[in-house]
Amino acid sequence: MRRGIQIAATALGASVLLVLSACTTDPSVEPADNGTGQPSTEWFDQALFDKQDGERGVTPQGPQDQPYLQHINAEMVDTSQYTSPGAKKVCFANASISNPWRQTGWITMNEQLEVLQAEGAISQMETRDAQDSDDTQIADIDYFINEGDCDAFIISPNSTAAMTPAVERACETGKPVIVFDRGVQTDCAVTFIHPIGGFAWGIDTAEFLIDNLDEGDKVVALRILPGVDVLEQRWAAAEVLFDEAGIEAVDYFTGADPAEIKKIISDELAKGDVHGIWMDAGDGAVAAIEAFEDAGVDYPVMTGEDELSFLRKWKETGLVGLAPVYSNFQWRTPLLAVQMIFAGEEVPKEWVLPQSPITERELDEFLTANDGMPGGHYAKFGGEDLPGYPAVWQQRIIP
Amino acid sequence: MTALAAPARTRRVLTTTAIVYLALVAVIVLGAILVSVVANRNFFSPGNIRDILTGMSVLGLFAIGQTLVILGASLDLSVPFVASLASLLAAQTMAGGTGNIAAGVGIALVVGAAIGFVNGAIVTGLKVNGFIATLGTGLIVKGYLDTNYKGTAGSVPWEFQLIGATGLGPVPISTLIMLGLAALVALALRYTRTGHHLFAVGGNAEVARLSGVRTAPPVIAAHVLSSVFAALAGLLLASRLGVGSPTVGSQGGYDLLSIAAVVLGGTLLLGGRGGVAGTIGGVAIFAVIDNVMSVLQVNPFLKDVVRGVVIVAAVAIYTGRAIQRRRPRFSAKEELR
Amino acid sequence: MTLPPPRATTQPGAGLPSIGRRLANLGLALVSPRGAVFLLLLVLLVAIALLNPRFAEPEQFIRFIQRVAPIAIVAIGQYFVIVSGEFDLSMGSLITTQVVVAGNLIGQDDARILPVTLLMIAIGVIVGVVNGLVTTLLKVPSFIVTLGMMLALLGGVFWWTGGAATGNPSDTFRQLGRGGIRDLPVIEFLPWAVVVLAIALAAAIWFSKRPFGRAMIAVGDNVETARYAGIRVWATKTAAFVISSLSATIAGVLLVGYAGVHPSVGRGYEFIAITAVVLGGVVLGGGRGWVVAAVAGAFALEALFTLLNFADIPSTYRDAVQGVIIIAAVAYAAVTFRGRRQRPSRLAEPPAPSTSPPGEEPVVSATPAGSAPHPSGPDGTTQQGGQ
Amino acid sequence: MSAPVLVARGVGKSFLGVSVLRDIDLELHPGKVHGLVGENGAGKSTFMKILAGVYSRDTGTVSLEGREVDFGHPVQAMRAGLATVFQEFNLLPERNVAENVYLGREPRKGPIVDRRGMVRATRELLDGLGIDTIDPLTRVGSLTVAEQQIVEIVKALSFDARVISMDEPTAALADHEVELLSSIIRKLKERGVAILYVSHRLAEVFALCDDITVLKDGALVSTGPAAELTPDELVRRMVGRPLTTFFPEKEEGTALGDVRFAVRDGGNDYVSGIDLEIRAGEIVGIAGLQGSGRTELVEAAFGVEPFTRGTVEVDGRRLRLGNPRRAVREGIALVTEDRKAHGLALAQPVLDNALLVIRGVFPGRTRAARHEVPGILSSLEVSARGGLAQEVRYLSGGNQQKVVLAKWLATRPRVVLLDEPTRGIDVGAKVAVYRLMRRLAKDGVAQVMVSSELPELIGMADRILVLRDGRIAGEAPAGATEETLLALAAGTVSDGTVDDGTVSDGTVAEAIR
Repeated sequence: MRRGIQIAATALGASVLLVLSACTTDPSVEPADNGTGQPSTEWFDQALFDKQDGERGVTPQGPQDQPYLQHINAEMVDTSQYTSPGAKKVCFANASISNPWRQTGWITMNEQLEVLQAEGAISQMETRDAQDSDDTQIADIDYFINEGDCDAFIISPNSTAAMTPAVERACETGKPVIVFDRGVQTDCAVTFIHPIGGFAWGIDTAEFLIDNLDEGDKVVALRILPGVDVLEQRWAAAEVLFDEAGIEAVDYFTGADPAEIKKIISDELAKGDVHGIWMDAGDGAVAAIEAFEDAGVDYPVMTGEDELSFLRKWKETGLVGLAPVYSNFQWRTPLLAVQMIFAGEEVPKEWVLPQSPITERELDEFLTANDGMPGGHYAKFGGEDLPGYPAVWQQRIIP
Repeated sequence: MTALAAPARTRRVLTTTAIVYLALVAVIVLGAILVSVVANRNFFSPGNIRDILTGMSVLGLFAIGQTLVILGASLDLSVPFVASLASLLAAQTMAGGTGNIAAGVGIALVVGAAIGFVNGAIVTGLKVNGFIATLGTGLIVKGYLDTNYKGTAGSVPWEFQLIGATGLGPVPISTLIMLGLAALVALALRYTRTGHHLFAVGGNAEVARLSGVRTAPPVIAAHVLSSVFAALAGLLLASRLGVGSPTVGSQGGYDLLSIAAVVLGGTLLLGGRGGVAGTIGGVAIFAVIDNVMSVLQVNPFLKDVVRGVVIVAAVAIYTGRAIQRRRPRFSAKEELR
Repeated sequence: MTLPPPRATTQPGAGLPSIGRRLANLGLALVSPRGAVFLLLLVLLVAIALLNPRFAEPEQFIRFIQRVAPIAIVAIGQYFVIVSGEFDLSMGSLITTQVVVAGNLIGQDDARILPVTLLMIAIGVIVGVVNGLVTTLLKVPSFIVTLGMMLALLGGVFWWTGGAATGNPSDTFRQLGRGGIRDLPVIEFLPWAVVVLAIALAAAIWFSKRPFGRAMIAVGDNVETARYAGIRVWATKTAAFVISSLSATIAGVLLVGYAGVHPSVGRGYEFIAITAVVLGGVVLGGGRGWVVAAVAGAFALEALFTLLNFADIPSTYRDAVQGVIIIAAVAYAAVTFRGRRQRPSRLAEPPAPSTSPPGEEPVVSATPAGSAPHPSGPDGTTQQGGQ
Repeated sequence: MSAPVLVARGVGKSFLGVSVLRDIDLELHPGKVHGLVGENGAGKSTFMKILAGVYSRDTGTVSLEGREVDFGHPVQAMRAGLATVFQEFNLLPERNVAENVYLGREPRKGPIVDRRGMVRATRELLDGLGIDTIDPLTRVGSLTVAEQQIVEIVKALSFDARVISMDEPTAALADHEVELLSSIIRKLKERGVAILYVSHRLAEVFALCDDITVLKDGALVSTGPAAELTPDELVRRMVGRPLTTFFPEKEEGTALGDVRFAVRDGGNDYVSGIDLEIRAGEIVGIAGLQGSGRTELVEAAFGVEPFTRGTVEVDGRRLRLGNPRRAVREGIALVTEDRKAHGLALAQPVLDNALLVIRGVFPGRTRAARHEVPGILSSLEVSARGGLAQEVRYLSGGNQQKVVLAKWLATRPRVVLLDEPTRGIDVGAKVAVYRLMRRLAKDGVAQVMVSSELPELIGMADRILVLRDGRIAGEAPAGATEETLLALAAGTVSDGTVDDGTVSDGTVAEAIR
């Protein structure tokens, strides 16, 4: 207990001393210029919906066989101010590698890094992993700003609104900032890399189900968890379309747990017929299909993801399906963008990568291409030309 | 005239808290060496110190409250959800307006206190084990959050964000606030009746009762404070995030981590012994280890392995020692030693 | 003091309850915390059947049992740990570990089923032994030990596999969780999982009646007494942890069959298991509880979730309902039992009545034992207060 | 005589229709010690608890300083100036002396607890009792039992109590500590405090008390000046039968056999130089002051805190008894001093407790033991309302002790170590324990009996070893006097075997002081 007083005294003394010393308010924290972070409890956004709907039909520009360098409706920005020779140090603030999609991308990114290191474009990449925590990622970004000795920042935000101030602080350093996957509410980054988006996913999948089902049919929507924008937008679009088409859709949160998924489907089948399954992410798709098998009823029309376990089950069962894609190859693009930026090449301000679902017609092609990959691998990972292919992905070697 | 043999009780024994801080020093020294040798960085650079202290502030706030409930022989598993709720309520109330800061903070703290009161009432009134009671209320709050919030909401004004982003030299304001509150709580435990009674109830509720202590109020107070501290942590998180978030509390795994930090700080999980000073030491140990692992870019999965091993190993070292210390009680035994 | 003992039963040596008493006990049992869970389960099942009559069909119902089997088995394991006075928070992580191990090491090669199964059992035993020995020999609270194990196991298995398993193991291996005996009368289909659950429950009942099982409960009630009685406390508690880890292993095998491989399989099972056990009236802190009730708790919990699904209640409410139920169940038990069991030496028990004076015949007397404070002879045990 | 400070008239109490206290009248006067004696279960504790506010009385009145009072809680009574020192300590081991003394009413300056004042006041109270060895800042857990007792008394004094009642304050104290307590009580008398003193130690009662009230079966037998009573008369009023019936004679056919259990030069951290031989059929008594190593000796023999030096032999075989399990396997049983802490699993039924050792150590014998246990229990006259299924926590102390005995009998032990086997149990149960010991002796069991009650040792043991400071200070034969044993225990005569059982009076007086 005596220590309590000591601590108190020390804390008091220390604070007085510190007050006397210079106050070091972080200069980059500034009054927000507009009302950042408007309440976003409603995910449907007609403008964004229309934009992404349009982007689906656009033929992307860029090298034909390198989807990770293609872009859609890009407004190019000049990066000559960053032109600088030599190998650069990149600091990567990653949200997490806590799901198979991120793990696959993370492996790809590291292979891309090796290539660029070999080319002399990048000296090293220092990574801090926030383990799904906003607070940790903010601290990570601040650490990079203060201690990282970084030439460029790559940030894969854990959440949109929360990461905005920290990304702005990184921009303040004058070094190029690249944001990818989830976005932030600022355009200070040199480029924001992402596939078309959640609404496009929702439109692709919902339209597929609507086409293959009749009015009044029932669709069970399996969702991982609430509150993640890229996932919420997928459902927001699909829900609207189902509504319009008169499809009865019920949604559940599953935590991606296949046991949970199986129970939900079993209960739904016990209640009545289920004609379609819609998923906001492919993991657990196999369990959903197996629930139909176990109940001894016909396979549903189904949308999953380009996750291999789903593709294989799809092939095996021959059900009517679609594998929407949230392009995993986007994990290559940020490092390539770094190279381009320091070379002074112009890059898209908003780098919209192509995002096209795998249809039944393409199924065999992707299955063959990804033969030997684990179930949690993503077919459109786009790393076939990287040095570690295929062993690194097959063995899932995580740095 | 006293025939009592005066046992040699005057020998100095290291207090538990001293051990915790010795361990902290050891971790810092080891970490500093690792950081400079392996990563070629300066562990004591302002940016790194700031990173460590920032890591301490949030967990520290949670752990201060957790210390109180554990001293009272209870637990609080609801803190992450209370923090999330507080961040949302504050951010929505403030809605970016400077004038609403007080209201936002007030609402968050009042709601936090109310949840804490419910926890305390369930534990003391319905005699439900603290583990179960707070697991239950935590789930209820989580259900509310999941049902009513579909993502981050609200926004806090710039002035409020300064709390999370400003520092005096390398020391973040938030850390100073946390340490200040820790000192306040330490003083409260020592200099208020409720503090004394909390130790008594946690140590032996029946003895406390027979001594005229009403056993419920200290436990309720501890739960209220625990939830208030969780709400404070939520406010700090809102300040750092700029928005409220329904998942920000659970993201950090603060429920189990804060309990681990408290036990690491030498507080008895069964209650009645310990204090805030040790807890801060425990929190600091975690923060330093996390920082070192991040600087060394340890695989995030491996980080969890290290955390798990450290928690168990540290507590094992500490408990092994505590058992040794308690044995000699009778003069006859000691004289023979 | 001469208490004129009104002798209800005067048969010498009558140590067994009479038939009438047994009947009375049965009546009381349904409202006791131990019996309440069965009542709750019944109510929930009836409610589900009302919402969805198909549920009551034997075939559907057996499917329901199949689905609950993993949770029920985990609850059995958690029961033994809790009744011996400890916690096991590492069960969920261990399930995930086993699921991933099965997926990665068995793959599609049936020849590897046996060795990998043995490996999984070995992993289970090792985890249980480590939990048990660190808890008993190093005196670290099991809450902390198993929390550390939870982090280390999950981190370790992800580190090893890169976060995702190769894929589902072979269908042969998955039969246990997914398949069953077909073409039976009435139920048509008897899932293996149901058989496994039945065996596990029978084994658990058998074990808890065995000397070792009774010793385990005694250890949970009072460690010191058990030690002075020559019981190896470390071995007994370690055995409880091993049982728990093995039950997690079995649950993992069933789940990998039922659901397949995914890193999220098993997540949160430790808290679900604790909830189930507590719903079954088992007291945290040890020494009290019935394994069948713990299993009934698992069924009640799962029935509750099923009811929510059938009632079209948004799945986000599920947590909240679980929260309310768990508090209510324990509050009910606590109000009924009243005695707080965590620290036997500090029990505020009412002073017990004196026995009849010397010269009286031995009786199973009807003195109001313990039901009210009674004057007692000095119970001169000096208590130095606490531990 | 001054006006009484406390007057009880016609106090009665019944539980569930069973009258346990009837029509008790009693007066306490300032500066006087009032002894309250009676057999266990006579109603002493109930009466004290009524005064203290633990129980409410059904009939009668209690007035304190002329005003009628009715306390609903011990603290109310304390605030009114009536403090009670209960048998079981109400102290927190993790808190310091001052914090314990002022628990529940910490002095404050404004909202702040005045720690300095609290410590000062505690020190003053201790000084007032002439205690300078206890620091108010010491953690209570590190104090000896006697020191904790003093802290309890200081706590009572801190209420500025005019009446202090003490429930067997010396039960756990060694004799020199009892003397210290007596001096404290005399100091309290000088201050004009009225003391109600409950004790089983009649010598103490005569030495300290000015008045004595005798209760029997919940009724008042007599109340009056101590000087009007002789010890014999007092005992007669208490028990209503001669003292000799307490200790049953040896059963016919009891004979000493070979050495069954032997320790040679045994020692560990707590005891040293222990040489001990027990023959089959023999009862060896162990006497000694509290803290002299009595409990430590039997715990060492049982492997709880095993001997680290010397050798142990059972039936002539040299063994290493490293833990209780080993000891149990060798046929050794230990009936512990604190049955709730070490002897029983309170939430388990009678049957499970009785089978505990069998199940834990000899699981193969469970089935057989299961059949024997009801017989053992009934031969011990265990009374439990719920029969074998009754949880033992609801049994009386005597019945609980019998369950402990049954637990060991079921193992058919060859060596039985009994540590304070009759502590806190009623007369009937005591006699049952004695009879059992005689029967075991006849069956050739070697027994060790540790007791603080010298008459019990003298009445039961074949010979008595006296421990002092962890060593055997001497041995006395069956017929030794209490004085002899005391002298050995207190170290006022040189170590060795006392043959004639007599020591000069001067030495004894010295010993007692």
